[in-house]
Amino acid sequence: MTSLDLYVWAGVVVFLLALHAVVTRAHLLWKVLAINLMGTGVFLILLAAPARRDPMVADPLPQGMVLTGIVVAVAATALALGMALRVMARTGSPFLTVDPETEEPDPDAPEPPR
Amino acid sequence: MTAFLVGVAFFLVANLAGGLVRVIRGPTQADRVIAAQLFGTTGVAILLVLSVAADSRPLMDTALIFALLAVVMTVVFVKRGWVRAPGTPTAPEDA
Amino acid sequence: MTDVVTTGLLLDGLIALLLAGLAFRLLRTRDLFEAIMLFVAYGLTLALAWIRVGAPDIALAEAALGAGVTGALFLNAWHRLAVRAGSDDRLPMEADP
Amino acid sequence: MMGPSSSHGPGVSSPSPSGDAPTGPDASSPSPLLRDHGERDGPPLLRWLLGLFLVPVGILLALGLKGAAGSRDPRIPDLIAKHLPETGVSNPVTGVLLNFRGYDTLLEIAVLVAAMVAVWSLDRGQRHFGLPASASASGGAGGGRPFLSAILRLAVPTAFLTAVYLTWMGSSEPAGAFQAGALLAGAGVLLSVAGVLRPLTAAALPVRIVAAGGVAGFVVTGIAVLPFTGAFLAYPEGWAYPLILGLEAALAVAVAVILVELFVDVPSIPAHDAALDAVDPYGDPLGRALAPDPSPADPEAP
Repeated sequence: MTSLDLYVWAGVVVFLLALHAVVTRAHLLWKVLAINLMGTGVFLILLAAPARRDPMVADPLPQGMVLTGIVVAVAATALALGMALRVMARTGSPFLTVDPETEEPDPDAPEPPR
Repeated sequence: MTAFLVGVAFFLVANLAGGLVRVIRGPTQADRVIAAQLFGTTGVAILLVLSVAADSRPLMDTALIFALLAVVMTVVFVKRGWVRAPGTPTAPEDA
Repeated sequence: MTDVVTTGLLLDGLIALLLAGLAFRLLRTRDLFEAIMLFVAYGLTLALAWIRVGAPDIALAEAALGAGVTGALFLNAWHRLAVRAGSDDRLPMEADP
Repeated sequence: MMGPSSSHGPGVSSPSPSGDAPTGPDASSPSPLLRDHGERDGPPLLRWLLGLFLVPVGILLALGLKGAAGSRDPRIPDLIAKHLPETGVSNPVTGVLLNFRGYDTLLEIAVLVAAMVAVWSLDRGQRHFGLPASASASGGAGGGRPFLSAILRLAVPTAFLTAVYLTWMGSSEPAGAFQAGALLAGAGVLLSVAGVLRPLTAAALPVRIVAAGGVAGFVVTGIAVLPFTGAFLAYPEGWAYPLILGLEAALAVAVAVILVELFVDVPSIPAHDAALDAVDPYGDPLGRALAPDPSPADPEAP
């Protein structure tokens, strides 16, 4: 058991917790949060798992990939938030699934012609 | 000496775990923000301690970023996180 | 020297535990504002973890992006929803139920 | 949380049957927009089963990763260390990002531009300015907000200085264009949130030019070195360092602008703004739906 193993375990735990939440939680913003956390779990594994010569210095290659991943994740988060907010503004509900008993039919369906 | 410094860092991280209680239990939004800011300020302290322990300058740079980002979070909270009294439809920007 | 290793292991274990705990609470809580604040805290803790893993480049990016910009994005969305929720939103300084 | 009793708050049946807009002050059940009571989270039994299923998955995953790490020999780090002097920089991560995997970074900044355009097009109503008019009408950093303006005066120049420092040091120390860009974006977010800066949306020409500048810089550099080295983005001998530094500067600015745009274009016009309807009646910015107007998706043409 080394320090790096601890972070691998943390990455696995965070990834699976977030996966569980993505599947089970209906609120769109929690889904966005959970996908973010899944990404960070993957990053943790990616940086902590590979074997290294010097335990104090991580591989430059995974570092470059993770750096790219973090920046892209922020862009994806912004896009996901924008789409989630748009859904909420149109339906007034933070959930993607429409309950047939209580909800009106999708108000977005009849798009006005341009 | 290094062991001592890492021990200090451990103590500071333990403080973070204590601050986590305030983030979770609130009860007001301000409590939560302040407790989240604790992660920033204590993070600065941890990074500085570790930078001395490991004798590395990049850690100090990271501490600087932490400090600057704390300002961003605070201002964003004050401007965006505080919603005015119920029923006011206007933007709280010019509060 | 082994002192450093042991203390370092303790430190890493605590950070890893903190990460897992923050993630757990973040994903289980019902209050959106709390979740966002936990997300910011998670980002800052993750930056510490990057330092311990030996990736200061990532730590810099995570501190600025993961915690700062993403947190601001989420707070912005929260603000938008709070205004949308409008009348049944509680007073800002009031305690949560 | 996972228990069936606690997951059903007082608001199971209280959301208005129209499905739209919390209609009245109902203190016992705040809007599900801000407090998720878990009514839609699916049956608790299924959630528990999924959780139980994920436990062995996690154990297998961790054990597998441990085995994989043990069996892999660290050849790539050695290769990178061996060829690092040829990249013109001494920070291996910068060498990987801008030299060995230059394509990767080129496509990354392209993805950022695409995300910026996508976010902007989600909310076409905000054609001209990202913030409501009241923000800048209240007099910038000065009027009546001495503390905020003092903080801004301290933090923003420091952030700029640090960003330049990070870009400059990126060739030798752990730092670089993306970190600097993120920090600059933090400063930009600060200024736009405080209402000092009234940032243009992604529709504005300067924003588009700067945002595309990162991609364009990469492509132009990649093609310009073709006659000398015969390969796209393969820097000629001796030119690697200045080229990388120039690309990093362009990248930092582009990343900063794109991130600020992502922030500015997502946020809302909280109240209904008739001026925007006149600009783009079908844009349907969130501001319209936020307004108390009962018919947000009005099909009739103006």
